[in-house]
Amino acid sequence: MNLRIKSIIPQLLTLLFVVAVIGFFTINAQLNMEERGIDFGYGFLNQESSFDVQFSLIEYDGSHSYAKAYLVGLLNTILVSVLGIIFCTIIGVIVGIARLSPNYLIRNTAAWYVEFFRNVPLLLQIFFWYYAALRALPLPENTEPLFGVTYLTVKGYYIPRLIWENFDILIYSILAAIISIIFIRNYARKLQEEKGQQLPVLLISVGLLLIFPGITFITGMVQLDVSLPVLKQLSKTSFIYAEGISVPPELIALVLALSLYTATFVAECVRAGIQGISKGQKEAAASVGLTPNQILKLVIMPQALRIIIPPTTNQYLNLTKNSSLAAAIAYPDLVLVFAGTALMQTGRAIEIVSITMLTYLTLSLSISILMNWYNKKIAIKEK
Amino acid sequence: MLRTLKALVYLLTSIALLVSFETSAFAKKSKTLKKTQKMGFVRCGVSQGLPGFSNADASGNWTGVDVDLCRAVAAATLGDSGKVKFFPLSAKERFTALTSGEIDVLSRNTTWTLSRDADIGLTFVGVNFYDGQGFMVRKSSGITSVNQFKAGVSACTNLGTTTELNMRDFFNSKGIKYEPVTFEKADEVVAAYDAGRCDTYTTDKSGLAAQRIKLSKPDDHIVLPETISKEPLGPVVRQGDAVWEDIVRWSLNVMIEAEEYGITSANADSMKSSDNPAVKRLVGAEGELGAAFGLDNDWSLRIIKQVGNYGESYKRNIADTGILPDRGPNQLWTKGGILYVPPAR
Amino acid sequence: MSESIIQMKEVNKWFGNFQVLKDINLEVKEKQKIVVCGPSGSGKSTLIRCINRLEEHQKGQIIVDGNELSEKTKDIEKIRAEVGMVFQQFNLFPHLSILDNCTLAPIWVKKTPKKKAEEFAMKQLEQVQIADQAAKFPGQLSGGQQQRAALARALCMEPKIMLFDEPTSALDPEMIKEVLDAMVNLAKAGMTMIVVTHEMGFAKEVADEVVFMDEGMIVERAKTKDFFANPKNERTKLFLSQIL
Amino acid sequence: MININILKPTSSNFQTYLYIGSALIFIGIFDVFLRSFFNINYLTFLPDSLNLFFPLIIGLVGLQMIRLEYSGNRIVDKINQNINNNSFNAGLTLIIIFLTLLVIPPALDWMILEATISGDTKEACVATEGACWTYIKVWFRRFMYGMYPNDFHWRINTAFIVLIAFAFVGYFMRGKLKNYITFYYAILYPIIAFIIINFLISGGSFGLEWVETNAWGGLSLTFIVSFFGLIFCFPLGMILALGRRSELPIIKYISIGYIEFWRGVPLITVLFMSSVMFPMFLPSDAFVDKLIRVIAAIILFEAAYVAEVIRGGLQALPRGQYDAAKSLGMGYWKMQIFVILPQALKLVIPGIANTFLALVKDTPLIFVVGLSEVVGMLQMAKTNPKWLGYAMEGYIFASILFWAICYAMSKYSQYLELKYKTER
Repeated sequence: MNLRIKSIIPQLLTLLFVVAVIGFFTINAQLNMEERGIDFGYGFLNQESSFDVQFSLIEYDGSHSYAKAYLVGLLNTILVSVLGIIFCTIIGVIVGIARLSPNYLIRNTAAWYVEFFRNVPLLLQIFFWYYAALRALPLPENTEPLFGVTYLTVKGYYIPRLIWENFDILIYSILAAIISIIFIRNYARKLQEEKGQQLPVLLISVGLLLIFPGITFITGMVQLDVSLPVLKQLSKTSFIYAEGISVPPELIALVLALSLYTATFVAECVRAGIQGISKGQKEAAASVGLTPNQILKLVIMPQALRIIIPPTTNQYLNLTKNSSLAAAIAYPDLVLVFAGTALMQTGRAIEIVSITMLTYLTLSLSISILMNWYNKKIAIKEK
Repeated sequence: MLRTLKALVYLLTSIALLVSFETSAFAKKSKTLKKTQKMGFVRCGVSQGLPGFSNADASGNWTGVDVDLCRAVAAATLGDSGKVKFFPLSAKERFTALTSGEIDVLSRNTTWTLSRDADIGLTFVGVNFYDGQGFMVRKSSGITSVNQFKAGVSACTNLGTTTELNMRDFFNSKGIKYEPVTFEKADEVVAAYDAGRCDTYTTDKSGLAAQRIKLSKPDDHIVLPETISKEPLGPVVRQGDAVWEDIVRWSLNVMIEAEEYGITSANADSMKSSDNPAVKRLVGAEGELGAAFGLDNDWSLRIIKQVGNYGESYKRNIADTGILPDRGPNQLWTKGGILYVPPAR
Repeated sequence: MSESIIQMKEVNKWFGNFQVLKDINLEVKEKQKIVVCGPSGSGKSTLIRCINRLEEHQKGQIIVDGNELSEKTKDIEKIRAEVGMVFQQFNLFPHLSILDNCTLAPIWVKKTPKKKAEEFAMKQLEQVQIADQAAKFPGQLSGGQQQRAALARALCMEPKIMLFDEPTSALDPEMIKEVLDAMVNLAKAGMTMIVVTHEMGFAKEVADEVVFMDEGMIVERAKTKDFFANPKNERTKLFLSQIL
Repeated sequence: MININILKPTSSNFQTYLYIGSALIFIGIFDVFLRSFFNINYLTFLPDSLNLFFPLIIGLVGLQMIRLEYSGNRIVDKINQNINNNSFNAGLTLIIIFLTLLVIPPALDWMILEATISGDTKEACVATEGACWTYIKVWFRRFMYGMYPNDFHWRINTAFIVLIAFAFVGYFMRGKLKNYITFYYAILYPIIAFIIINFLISGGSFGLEWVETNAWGGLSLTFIVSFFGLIFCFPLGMILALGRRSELPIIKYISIGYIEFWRGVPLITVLFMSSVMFPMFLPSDAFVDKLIRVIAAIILFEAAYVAEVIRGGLQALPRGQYDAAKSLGMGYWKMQIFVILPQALKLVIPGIANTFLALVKDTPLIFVVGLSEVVGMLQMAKTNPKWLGYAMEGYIFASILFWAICYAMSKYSQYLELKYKTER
């Protein structure tokens, strides 16, 4: 009895405290809103937004609703996060391996990179790339082509646009290739189990992925045109490149800064993962006659990935959250489009900020739940 | 344990007290006024730096017509035009700051629109500057009219303003595809335009004029003649405090009416002996105009003496600084403009 | 029978400036069981690690089953597949079950069908008496069980030679016996074995010859009985007096 | 194949190879040196692509020629071991050396040789191609003190000196006083700090003029925000960590909810909420300064991260420690304070240091809600029409500044980690 009271009272008090704090805030908010004639509700989401967004992945203009504007922002956030994740992984893996290189110069260059980029605030790096580095680029009319057909200018990076004909057939052919790969994998496994023969599954898969769409090209079912950026004069002194795709400098700066910054953390994860595997594993694998490639594929990677993946996912999450700094350099992400312009036009601060926060919260919680599940699944079993 | 319990009870009762105090506090006198007088300063939201409207110099002294309105309210309510605390706000923050109670007056070249007035807990109290949206381009571009814009043009502007909406209407009506590049701070917009990120910079014409003289070589840029919208700019207050709303409204009206009757900061005192009862009312020599707001009778006199009339304010901040020497529509109705305010009586 | 399966001639090796192996000459015939002993740091481990080229020697010749080991040796994996090794720290792959540990190399190196490999692996596991643990993961087993699993893993490649690098020194006393028993069984089955160990009881029971090393040199090599009965070298005597 | 064999040295002919190899490497490096420092290229007679790659090829051949294990020459051995172990590494080595050579001259030129630091206006910089450090010089006080009035900068300086002095007091606590060291740092010091900052920097009494928090800024604001952030997020994080480990379900789930919420949202939205929306949640006549609200938001936010770090430490402690403490008859709080927390905290020092580092690196974010610490002041200075076009200098200056602070912090945490590792 005594014990139960001892455990109930502190819980009750904490609960009361939390309820009181939340209650205090909600009551105040209600009173304030009532007094100031503000109503609360999410009906505004269906209203016409009547503002344009610089850059959108889906069809959008001001005649669409605020809900659609939200979607535009969310997709832009996802776009920048995905690009950032891809690049930070590439850089991070290279730098992480370089930090373990036997070459003194490479090791130290990598270490220097990590120490520098990790210790400078991300916001400063974003500003640097956007306001200092990309702003120093030439105007479109003065730009020398990069790789022959692309143009890096102060107004953006202009790249050729691909124009597909019968794009759906291409998709079907890729789908067909994937299905046949699944069949071949199964067949290869059976073949191995029964006869011991091993098919070069990876090679066959890549081959199929090239051949199937390739056939559609050769037979002329699918055609691809490239429309190159062409200099277009808007007025006496102002030019742009039309016809191609324009990647806005805001996106470039953001992706650059996010991936260079996050890569330092990924590199440390990779380094820890590789260092976490004892030399004995490699020797044992070698002693039974596995080739270096097989050792890497069958023994080192499966173990290293278990160490690397969880903290790296955390870094990916951080990158996604950090992409909200886009608002500082006019990249139309969720925070800028929705918690910025839309909030401004509707004035519904509480509703919009709560939706924004909830979006990020859902994103990161669902990924971390997925990660926990994955970690449990791959955890090396011990006593 | 007992002690924590006591503390909690104390906390809860204090919260309950606060809440009950809140509900019973519908006093006759303006709550905002009371709070302002208690704090000893007017909390006024202004821009982060727009010459002629609200701009701080290096030592933190604010000037501009928007700032003068804040000062007028302070002079009326606290007796001293210096008792203002300025909150520099971005366009994005301004309404939230006002509705949340961070500031009590928003005097930040804000356009009066129906949806803003009706929908989001704001009340516009008047117009202190009639404006319209325009475009600025580099002179070297050879563009002299908005009709010369071509598809693909990129336009820099402020985030979350009516400008953004007007721009869309304008380009849509012309059937031109354009690239909007929006920044939160006006300075960033100008810097982006200056660096060649955008072909044109669009905002209220007064703002263009003000920003143009801030540029390194103002003569390299021109403001195109066309005006694409109506932009009545004026001070805003929160909904729900009618008396405070009146105080701000009439602080503005008094400044305009003072100009109409020729009362200036220099001659305000001597005007007490004027023959015109309207003038006498304005300088507090006749009638009881302040009583309605819970102010003394000298409130309007203080505004005129400490801040000056609208004409003085305009001349000091906008004309003399070379932003817009011509008053255009912002001239009294008696002189061909559209400034017309209800009589103070 | 006369042909030696392992030949080491004038083998030298340095770690930086430190010479670990000095002019090692050693021949091992098929089915011979040799125990290598000596104080720690004497180069015993390096010696046997040179045999499957986990360490590279810098001077001299090592010939394993007719193949010379050198930089030019291609397919070192083929030689390694013939030479099984058991390590002091077991070195089982923690992410694979015991059975998968055993079948990994047969499947990938010898291209054995999975089913066959598994059958064979189960046999080997039965030999070392841990068939019931096949589905478990290394982390779930005791040290002795792990070491026996490691032995089974090596045997699954059907090696011609087995190398043991102090297989019992990381084990608790009660587990040493179960590992040694498994090794004795293996010896009785006729495997060529080189064992680095301090277990002199094991040496007496199975070894044909004992090699004593000190400071990177082979100090003494003798038939087991002679070695223990009347060691010739002073250092051997000292070592034996300390260890027995 | 034959080619490579020719290039391969043996111990007999090594001397000759060494001379030729070194000469080739030297020629390669010298060529790049000439190209980048003096813009001279002697090889224009070669085809373009060969001309470009000539130093690399010749250097690779040279390195190949000196690659011999245990050559006996100590320097060559070092080179071979460290930067020349195979052709791939040799190539990378050369590329890094060449890139360094190519980058140094322009960087040096821009940053030092052609740079200007004289004068007080932009005009001083117009003539040169190099960096305009005049810009930093003119704006230096703003970067350090924000819009704080120039005449009162001594107040900020004094306040920080006094604060640092008080921070060292604990260092000299000896004997009986030593028992109160935690109390001093956890409770007394924050109070002292608040009083000092309130009276000295904020002013308003003792004849000191009141300076609004609006005017605070620059590096001093960075310090103030991080300082209070660090001091308060630690105890809060500790309580949350204990809460999350608690056996009482309500406390546990409230803690989990709190931690997961704050860890799931970006700081920028939290700051926005605290700076413009929060007054909506207060009684209409209450007023809390924006700076305080922002600092509070940062504390609440970072505390969740600190809590997770501390929880890691608590989890790492063996069960035996809890059992031992319980067997001595200690209650929950006594056990935590005297047995568990001291050990757990030692374990997580590097993690906490990393969180603190993150906090310092997050302070520039207050810029988005209108408070201008260094980065904010930079933005302001950069968009000042009189100084347009010198963004690069400003960002480099701020990067070095932040790098120095954060690097020092991370090195110190590594030192602490090492120290406590040996003590265990």
